[in-house]
Amino acid sequence: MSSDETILTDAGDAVEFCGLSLAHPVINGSGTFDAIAARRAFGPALERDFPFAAFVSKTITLSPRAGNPPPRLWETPGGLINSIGLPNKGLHAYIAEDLPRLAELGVPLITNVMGSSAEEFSALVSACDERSEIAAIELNVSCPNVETGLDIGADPKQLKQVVGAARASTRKPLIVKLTPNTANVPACAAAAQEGGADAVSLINTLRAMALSPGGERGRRPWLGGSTGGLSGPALRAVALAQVVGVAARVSIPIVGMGGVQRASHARDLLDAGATLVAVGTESFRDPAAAARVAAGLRAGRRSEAVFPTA
Amino acid sequence: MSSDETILTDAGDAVEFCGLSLAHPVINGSGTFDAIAARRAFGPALERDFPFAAFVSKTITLSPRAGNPPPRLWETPGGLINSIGLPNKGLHAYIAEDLPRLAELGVPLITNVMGSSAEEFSALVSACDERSEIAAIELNVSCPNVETGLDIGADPKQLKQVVGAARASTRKPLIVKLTPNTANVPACAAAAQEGGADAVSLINTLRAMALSPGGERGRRPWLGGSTGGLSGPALRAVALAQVVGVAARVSIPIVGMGGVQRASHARDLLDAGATLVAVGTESFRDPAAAARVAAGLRAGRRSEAVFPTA
Amino acid sequence: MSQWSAAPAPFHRRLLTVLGIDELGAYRVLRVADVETPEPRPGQFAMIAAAERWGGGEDERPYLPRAFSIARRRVGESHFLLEDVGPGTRRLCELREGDGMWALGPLGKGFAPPRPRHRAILVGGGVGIAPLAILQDALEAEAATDVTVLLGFRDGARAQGAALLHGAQVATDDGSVGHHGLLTELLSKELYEDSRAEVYACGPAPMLEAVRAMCATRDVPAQLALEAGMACGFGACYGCAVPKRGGGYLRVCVDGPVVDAAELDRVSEHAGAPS
Amino acid sequence: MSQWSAAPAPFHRRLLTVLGIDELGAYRVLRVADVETPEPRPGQFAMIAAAERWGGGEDERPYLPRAFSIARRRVGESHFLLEDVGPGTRRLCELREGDGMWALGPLGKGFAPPRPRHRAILVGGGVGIAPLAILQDALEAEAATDVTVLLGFRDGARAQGAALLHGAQVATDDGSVGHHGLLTELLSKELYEDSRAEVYACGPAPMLEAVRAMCATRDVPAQLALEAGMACGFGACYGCAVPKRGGGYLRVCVDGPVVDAAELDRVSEHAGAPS
Ligand SMILES: Cc1cc2nc3c(=O)[nH]c(=O)nc-3n(C[C@H](O)[C@H](O)[C@H](O)COP(=O)(O)OP(=O)(O)OC[C@H]3O[C@@H](n4cnc5c(N)ncnc54)[C@H](O)[C@@H]3O)c2cc1C
Ligand SMILES: Cc1cc2nc3c(=O)[nH]c(=O)nc-3n(C[C@H](O)[C@H](O)[C@H](O)COP(=O)(O)OP(=O)(O)OC[C@H]3O[C@@H](n4cnc5c(N)ncnc54)[C@H](O)[C@@H]3O)c2cc1C
Ligand SMILES: Cc1cc2nc3c(=O)[nH]c(=O)nc-3n(C[C@H](O)[C@H](O)[C@H](O)COP(=O)(O)O)c2cc1C
Ligand SMILES: Cc1cc2nc3c(=O)[nH]c(=O)nc-3n(C[C@H](O)[C@H](O)[C@H](O)COP(=O)(O)O)c2cc1C
Ligand code: FES
Ligand code: FES
Repeated sequence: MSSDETILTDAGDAVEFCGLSLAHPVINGSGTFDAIAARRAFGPALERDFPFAAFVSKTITLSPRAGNPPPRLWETPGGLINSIGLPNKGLHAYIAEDLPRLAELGVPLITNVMGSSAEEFSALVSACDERSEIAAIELNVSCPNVETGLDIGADPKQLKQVVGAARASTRKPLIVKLTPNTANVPACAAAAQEGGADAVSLINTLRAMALSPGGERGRRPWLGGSTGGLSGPALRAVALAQVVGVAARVSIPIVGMGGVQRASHARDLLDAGATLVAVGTESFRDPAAAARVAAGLRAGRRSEAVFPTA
Repeated sequence: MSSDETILTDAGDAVEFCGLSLAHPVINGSGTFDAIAARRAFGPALERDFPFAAFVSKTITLSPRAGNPPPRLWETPGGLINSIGLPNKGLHAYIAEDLPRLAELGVPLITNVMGSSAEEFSALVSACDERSEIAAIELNVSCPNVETGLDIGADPKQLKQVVGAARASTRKPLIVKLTPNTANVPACAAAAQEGGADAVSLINTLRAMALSPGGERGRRPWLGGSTGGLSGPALRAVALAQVVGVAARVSIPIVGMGGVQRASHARDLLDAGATLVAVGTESFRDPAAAARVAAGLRAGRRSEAVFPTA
Repeated sequence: MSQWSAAPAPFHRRLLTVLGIDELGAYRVLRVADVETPEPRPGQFAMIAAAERWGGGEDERPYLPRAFSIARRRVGESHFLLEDVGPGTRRLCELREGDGMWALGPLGKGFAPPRPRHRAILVGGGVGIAPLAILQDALEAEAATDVTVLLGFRDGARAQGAALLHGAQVATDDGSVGHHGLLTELLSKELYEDSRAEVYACGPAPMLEAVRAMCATRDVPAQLALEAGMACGFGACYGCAVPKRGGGYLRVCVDGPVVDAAELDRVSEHAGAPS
Repeated sequence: MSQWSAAPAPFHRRLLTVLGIDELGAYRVLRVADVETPEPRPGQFAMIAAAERWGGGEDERPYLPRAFSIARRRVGESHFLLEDVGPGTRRLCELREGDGMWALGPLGKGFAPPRPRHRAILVGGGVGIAPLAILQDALEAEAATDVTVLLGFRDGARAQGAALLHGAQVATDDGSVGHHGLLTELLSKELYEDSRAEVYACGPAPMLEAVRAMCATRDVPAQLALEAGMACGFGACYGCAVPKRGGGYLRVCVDGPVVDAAELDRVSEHAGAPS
């Protein structure tokens, strides 16, 4: 399994991923860490102790989006439903205002983009291709198709076409963030690979919903966006199953995520075939969570070298 | 919403479902309660205090199945992964040995069956059709298609055909237990309705996995069946979203389930459009859980009548 | 550094030790040992969770940390005012001396100081009085400003919370203590022909909106400490959105919790304290 | 009703009150007030959970109740022997006098009495000694049978658990107490040329398998108290499967936990107590 390469890599924690060399295998899930806001809250310690080996932006769209009306959050048993609605300042402001500041983080930048069509995806990707600050591009294909209402990424044919269009627009490493809300995730991963993806990342959030407590006795959806996406420990076992399925199907590297709280959870995803792991919701509980995970993996790896079966 | 009928029904708790009149809207999820084993453990109190308004059998197949090798269980945050493997004594022994004893429960019996083809499904359904003890039949369509490996129920076309075959073999109420592991659950519900289903039930478990702790540092799947199904509170919000989606799409009644622990969770599913709710994993924590849920709904309904907005 | 400027928060949650928890009518005052924290600015908050057994309550919750105003600082101590409204606050109310508690912070924008020779009117509703306590401490450290405190509560048990501040005029919905009626009735008296007034308010959304509207019509500058459901508290999740003037949303955790009333068209339903 | 026949369990989990929890070397003995419970048959178990904060431990667990042998009955009391091996047992070890505890049971098949004039050899490993304590009580109530007790532990701290029974010969893996070596070495001595022996065993899977094999070769009847991961404890989930002789599986919770050694080809890896 690719985890063995990870384990046996000479440079201790360093990992090779799509031609990028990362200090360790832990990055952030898109949309779960705002480095610019964090810089204001935590000051220079942010760069000094930056927990992620690469930084993934939240999803960027062509035009600015305000996001969904509140409430945007609902807590579930061991999980969180969010209906944030991908607020972002749009491609051009992102490039003009955010990129220069993100470049100061000193880790490779992965820009996550979402379009509603192959054309939009290639426009976004071409714009990113021109920016030297951007090391790799991640495609968020969980965008609903205007006709079917289903995620573009839920249908292998459609997905392959979108990825193909993006591929044609850049030579930078292309990561496809798969949707978990479909019958055959490995087939979608294969379609992404055929379309020219250099890697896949999974899992995104599971479609979920909550009704408003009290008031009209829960008849109204609680979330301003009506439905939302479930993340956190509650879906960790679903993520692991999907990563195992995808690893068996594709040869490109995998970024595994979903409910990672501790090194042992990351270890599971790596052992299941992921090359990198991403920490998302757990960063909300502790902004330094990913640093704990990376340190734990390091320790684990050492002890592993010493006691093969420990 | 159908919940309103439920609320305004004259006979207090009684609910009409596919021509069956049930004492209240709470039944069991298939495979989560073995009334015959429970009779041995709890004695006559089982019938006296039977918590379910109808009893759903575990999935019955044509030939006997031993089930998966252990371990069969893994606990997750607020959830349970099972890889039981549908052990059952097969259709004929079920009819000969179990049915007569289940008939003594004094509630309508719903027999859940699974085949690997339309032919198998119609054979199972015809056999059930002949038995007066059986009030309704539930089709478990989460059986993997031999070619694609996907659940038969994940593909609307295939599903409609299977349901059609079953429909042709019985006049008894036919419930289709949808799989949640697909992109477009409402489309599958619609296909079931077109195929002739009298009702749909959802959600079944989410595909999930766990790696063995310790030992080889988690490289081996923990479950004897390798992958399993996630149930319990962890997926309640996913179930609610799917029930809302299906209610918007079909006109036949819905049996909602997934993580129901208390009356408020059942209330949410009813308000989302379900006519009945099923309690599954929570019965493991307390065999009388469903009775608590039904009592809570009753109380809730009363107070609702008194304070419309309370 | 002045008490009005905030130093950055440590970039990790810190394990603090509970010194004690005291009853204050319907509320609890939680005291934790907190030496190395940067001095918070009045109005800042922390994200808090019990170190043990955070979870396993109603509906298998809580899971995420919860946001609480830093109600008071004493040498080496931080104080929080708690109202039990659900599984998270319930668990925190169970904390006892010696228990561990996770805290991230101080976070967010605090109150801005009043202009010279102005009069600060502190308007607090329910558990929303918490940030006004540390604000009162700060204002009194600068004898310069004179301070008026108006607090409103639902009932007598909650009105005992008024003891967190001093010299407060109190209003209760049920008339059990002080003025029988709305806090804004007290406020309008205070604002009557006072051109030096500046309002500092925190409380339930309807109260904040009434205060905002009253101050707007009378051109009285007002700072409002907002609340919102939060997952992170440091700008990462975009979950704490509140509609801002002229469209779009602000993030309560980083653009607030204290905002200038002028930044809002109105205080929306979900932007206030539990009531 | 005789102590060897089991009455049905109440058809709901019952809220019991903790009377106390005592240290016993590496183990804890949990005592709960349990008046209305039907008298358990030796070898039966209960499904147990803390009434408060069941959850929020390691990996946000526990969620499901846990299975524990009823280790002893005293008038109006049930006793359980606990070993902390994970989040569920850890939470139960935290229970204190007055705390609430959910219990469902007594559940499962217990031990069958020895035949007249036979000699009962009780063989327990680690926390698996629990059901042998109540069995010893029952056997001694019938002076008829004579009883030999052989207990094995990993180390000295665990060996203190031997005090739960009396007159026990002890073996430890590290030699810190009693015989330095395997429990089965003690057992083979006892079985030597004794045609009246009947074995009652509970412990880790490898120990149970060694006992089963030894008894099989010497035609000594043996009853084994098995364990397995359980979700329900009353036959509902089919999760507690253990391979049985001639193919297929038995459910430990309803076909066991006590089985006649002859029902198994071998004791499989997951069918024993934590070790
Ligand atoms: C900046 C700031 C400062 C604050 N300062 C204080 C303070 O000083 N003292 C104080 O007592 N409180 C304070 N609060 C409020 C406090 O954070 C909340 O009361 C607390 O988070 C409630 O958590 P809970 O689990 O107890 O209740 P919850 O169950 O979370 O319920 C609280 C409210 O959240 C909603 N809700 C219900 N269920 C859910 C769910 N599953 N997911 C999401 N929302 C749900 C409902 O509207 C409910 O009324 C502050 C909040 C903010 C944002
Ligand atoms: C009939 C019966 C009687 C018993 N009697 C006693 C008794 O008297 N005293 C006593 O101390 N114990 C007894 N046990 C064992 C006891 O039930 C277990 O030790 C307990 O369930 C462990 O729970 P935990 O949460 O502490 O540990 P867990 O974390 O559940 O770990 C226990 C074992 O389960 C596995 N495991 C680890 N993680 C998971 C997971 N997420 N999901 C599923 N499995 C996992 C591993 O093999 C681990 O070693 C008995 C068991 C049975 C079946
Ligand atoms: C609040 C929130 C916002 C998110 N925003 C995005 C996003 O903008 N783009 C995206 O591809 N994924 C987004 N995600 C999904 C995460 O990147 C990740 O796939 C998912 O949360 C599972 O990981 P976790 O359980 O560790 O959080 C978001 C998740 C959360 C909780
Ligand atoms: C141990 C176990 C066994 C199950 N067996 C079946 C089964 O045989 N047939 C079936 O249709 N569903 C089966 N299910 C699914 C449940 O009926 C139900 O759809 C699911 O568990 C969600 O409900 P819950 O969260 O309340 O458990 C099983 C679930 C569990 C936990
Ligand atoms: S709470 Fe997460 S962005 Fe404000
Ligand atoms: S534990 Fe559920 S069947 Fe045995």
